[in-house]
Amino acid sequence: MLDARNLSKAFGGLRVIEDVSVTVEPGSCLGIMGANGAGKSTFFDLLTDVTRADGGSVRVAGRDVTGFDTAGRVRAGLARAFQVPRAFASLSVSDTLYLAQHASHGIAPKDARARVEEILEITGLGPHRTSPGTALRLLDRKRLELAKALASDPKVILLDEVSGGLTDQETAEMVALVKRLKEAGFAVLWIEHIAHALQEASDRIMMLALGRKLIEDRPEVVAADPQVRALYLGAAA
Amino acid sequence: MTLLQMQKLTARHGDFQALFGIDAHVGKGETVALIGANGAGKTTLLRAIAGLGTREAGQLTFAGQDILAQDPGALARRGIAMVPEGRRLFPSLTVAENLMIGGDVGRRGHWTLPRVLELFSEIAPMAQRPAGLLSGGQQQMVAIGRALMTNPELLLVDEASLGLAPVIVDRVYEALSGLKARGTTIVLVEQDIRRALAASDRFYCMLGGQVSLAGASDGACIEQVSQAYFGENQ
Amino acid sequence: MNAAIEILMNGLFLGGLYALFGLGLSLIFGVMRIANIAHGELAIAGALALFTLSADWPVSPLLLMPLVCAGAFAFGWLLQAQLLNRVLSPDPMPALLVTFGLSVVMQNAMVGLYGANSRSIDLGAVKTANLTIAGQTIGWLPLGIFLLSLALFGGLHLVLRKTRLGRAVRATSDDAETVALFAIRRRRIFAVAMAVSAACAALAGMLLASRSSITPFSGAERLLIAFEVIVIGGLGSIWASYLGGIALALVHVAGFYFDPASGLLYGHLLLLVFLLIRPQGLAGKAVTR
Amino acid sequence: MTRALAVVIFAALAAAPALLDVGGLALLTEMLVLLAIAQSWNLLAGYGGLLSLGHHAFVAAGAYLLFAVTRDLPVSPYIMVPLAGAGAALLALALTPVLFRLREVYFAIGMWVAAEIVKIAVSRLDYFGASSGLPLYAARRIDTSWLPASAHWFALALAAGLCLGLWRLQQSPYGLHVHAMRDDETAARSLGVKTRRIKGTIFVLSAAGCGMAGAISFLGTLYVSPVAAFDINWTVNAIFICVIGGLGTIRGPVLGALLFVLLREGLAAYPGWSQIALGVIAVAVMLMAPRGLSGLLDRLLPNTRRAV
Repeated sequence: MLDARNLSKAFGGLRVIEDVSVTVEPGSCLGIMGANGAGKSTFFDLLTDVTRADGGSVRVAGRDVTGFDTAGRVRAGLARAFQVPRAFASLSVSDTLYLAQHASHGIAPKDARARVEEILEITGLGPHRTSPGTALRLLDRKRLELAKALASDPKVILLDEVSGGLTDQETAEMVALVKRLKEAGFAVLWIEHIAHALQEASDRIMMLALGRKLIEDRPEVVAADPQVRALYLGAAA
Repeated sequence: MTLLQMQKLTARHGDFQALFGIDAHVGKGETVALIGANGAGKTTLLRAIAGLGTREAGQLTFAGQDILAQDPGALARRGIAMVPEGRRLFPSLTVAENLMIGGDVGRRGHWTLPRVLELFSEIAPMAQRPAGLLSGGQQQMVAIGRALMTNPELLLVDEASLGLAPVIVDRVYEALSGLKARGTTIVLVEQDIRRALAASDRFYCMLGGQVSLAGASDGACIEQVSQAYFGENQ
Repeated sequence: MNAAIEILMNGLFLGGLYALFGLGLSLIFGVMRIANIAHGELAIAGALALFTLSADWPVSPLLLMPLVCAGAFAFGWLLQAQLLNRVLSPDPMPALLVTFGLSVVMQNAMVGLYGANSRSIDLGAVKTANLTIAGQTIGWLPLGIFLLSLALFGGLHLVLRKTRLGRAVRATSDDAETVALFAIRRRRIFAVAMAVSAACAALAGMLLASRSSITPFSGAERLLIAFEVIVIGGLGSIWASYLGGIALALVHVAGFYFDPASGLLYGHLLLLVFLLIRPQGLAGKAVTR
Repeated sequence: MTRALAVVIFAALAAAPALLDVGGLALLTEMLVLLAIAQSWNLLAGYGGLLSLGHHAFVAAGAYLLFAVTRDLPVSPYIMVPLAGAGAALLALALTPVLFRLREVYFAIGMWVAAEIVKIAVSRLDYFGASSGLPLYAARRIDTSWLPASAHWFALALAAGLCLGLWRLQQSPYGLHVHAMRDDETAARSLGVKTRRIKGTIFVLSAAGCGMAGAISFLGTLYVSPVAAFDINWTVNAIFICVIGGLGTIRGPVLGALLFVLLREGLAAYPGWSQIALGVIAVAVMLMAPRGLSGLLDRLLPNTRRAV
């Protein structure tokens, strides 16, 4: 569903992403781990053309979107939930979701309103439908990020630390949600620090270190990898 | 002797609350580590101590005096220095000039330009080059050196290992332990639990804007810490 | 051949003045990422203030120039401290609109006070005195202005590079948030930058008015010159403004020589060329992204 | 309620030629022209987030097109009014490759420089009457006694059309695109909003509005010259009207235009003072009440906020 090849990016002389390739099938989740500054969010920036890659290609559902801008890639089926929630001050929650429906299709589908209601239901944002997105609590803003991504009717969903700063129960809800997304046939890429959550939800895990792919394998293999343990829990492990 | 004392400290990060009643203290000469997952509030706490961001309520005292309402400049002159996350050097200034900015705060003491360049001998040859051209590790040393140039009583270090290769991180921590040996009080934020525990006397583990576990670093059980870190219920 | 030398020399002399003028704008843009639409009006106000002062005091206007510069310095400081520091935000629009309002107010106030007539500052004998080098007649005034601008650039260069204040200004320009950790008050640095910028504008305005004539409406034209200087030169160092000033002045002088009715047209076109093929300017960082 | 009020006001304004004397009608027409230019500028700055200091170029482009084309071709000047808008839009389109590389302050001044270039070009071309300008040759073909009234109706139609257009935009899904873009451009793009195309469209439409306004305004004066057409005060006044009234709202420029004309007529005996007063008010608004008169109205009548 998503096939990114050899993505690279350097700022000045600093290589932030070096030759990273990933393939994610429909109905599966690729977990992405790495310390702060490893380039995880930048990798998403390159996939979505928020930052233009220096090299490499991106295909979504078999279609080459390398030359597309951010909006074009969204329309091709690539949606993203930002790490730091980005809500619109002058749009209510339901307007935001309606916008996502409208913008991602170029015109609102007939059932757009019903779809917005459905997503409000799924993400538990129903009670906040008329408040501006910027007025929500942190947890609800994170939910809104996810709701925005869903409302783009994507094929591939990029989740950037949507559970950072959440409690156990909220994290468990996130895991359940990611599993439901997989069942619904989405390809999911999930950047997360909470290792056990990632292990539970992912089919494969990729570890990034200093902009390079260190390892990509099944969760249990990655968890057992001494290199990963060393990087993640500390040099003495 | 307690140098820094926090009681029921609350603070906001942007427009949402990030700290919910922090009780913690730092003794003179101690190295204290703040650990916890992303978004747990470590950086907000460190910034609150340095006078950045909005501190809302509670108590924050430094050397016995209330500093809750003071701005970062006043705190720098009182002896609180910070090595910010992402280093935040002044890229168009030379390395020497970056260090001198710290000196310009006006606190006299042990640390002078030659002594800092001696401590971090690997950046001495680059003293006249713009700081923006240095590698990440070299930049981290300049950032620490710049804070030292203010001759601080309390050094706050945010994610010193961020984005650095393990060898470089070793070098940075070696320098920090040298400072500890000189009697500098240090509060450090670190993602790498083992490294944080190895470098500190005591630790506070944060979760959801609160302290979830505190104790001496030496005997800390890694399982217990990682539970507090991730908030697992096992 | 003679024409070429004349154009080159006049361009060089005028360029120093343009550079001084652009410097003011690039300084505040570099330090606080805002532009001062009233930059041109400040120049005109400087010239008109000198006009008034020299009518009252029987000394050479040259001696009164430092006084006007000091006044402009104080005005710039107050402008930043009292008005612009209140609208600082990542959104440049509020500051832009405030300076825009100020420029209209200043222009109309000057028309009210001085009328719409054009006038020029009379420097007496200095204006016509000249010397001859290798068969070329060079006016003392343009030469003096050129040397003065060079000296001012050199002086500012030294202040920025060698003093504690200069270091603080450059650090604030790099990262206005982080400087707070080192007891540097950015609002104060901003006020210094605006004060210096206003003094540069006033000085350039007075010197320009002694070479040619001005009206209270000339501010807009002056602002565009300053803007073109910094786009053509590029941001990044004060010497970029110097290069930009000379390049723009050469084009103006040559344009005027070959096509006297052109006004500032060729300067504007040069700006377009730079925006299209070399947005980073002659020497420096791009102002576009 | 609001709709009924709007219809009544529109009807009263449409009847103005029968009710007012020559001077009164001219003033009203001028106010509507100013409102149209301000609303066009508002579209770009208040909705698109792009501040222009060179919109007088589009005013002039519209005026000159009307005068030059009706001189050479047997076209009615009335038919030329919308075409003049289209011409100004084309000029805007031609400028986008250069201007859209610029951001913020640089776009603002770059637009000004573009206006200067167009001005110098027009005042040097004999086709446009060079520096002395053009009379309305086509005046021979029409009944000039109807000119003030028809200019007024054109101005009314344009100003009302722009207000209605903005209102429709706010009601339509594309209004959501525009608002989202203004709030957070990256986030908007990440939902599939084509921000570049929206900005381009807004820029061109805003130029078209100014072009038509320019054509209408100079239709009434029967004469166009570079000095009058490329007067930067077209832009200056539009900015004051929008800032004082409230950027990014529909009623803001309406209130602003009203205040503008009142202030100017009230201070007519003291030339220059109205500009000074407007400048001071605009600066005070930016410092103390950035949402302008419209924002003040919201505070006084909180329940009307959603209406317009």
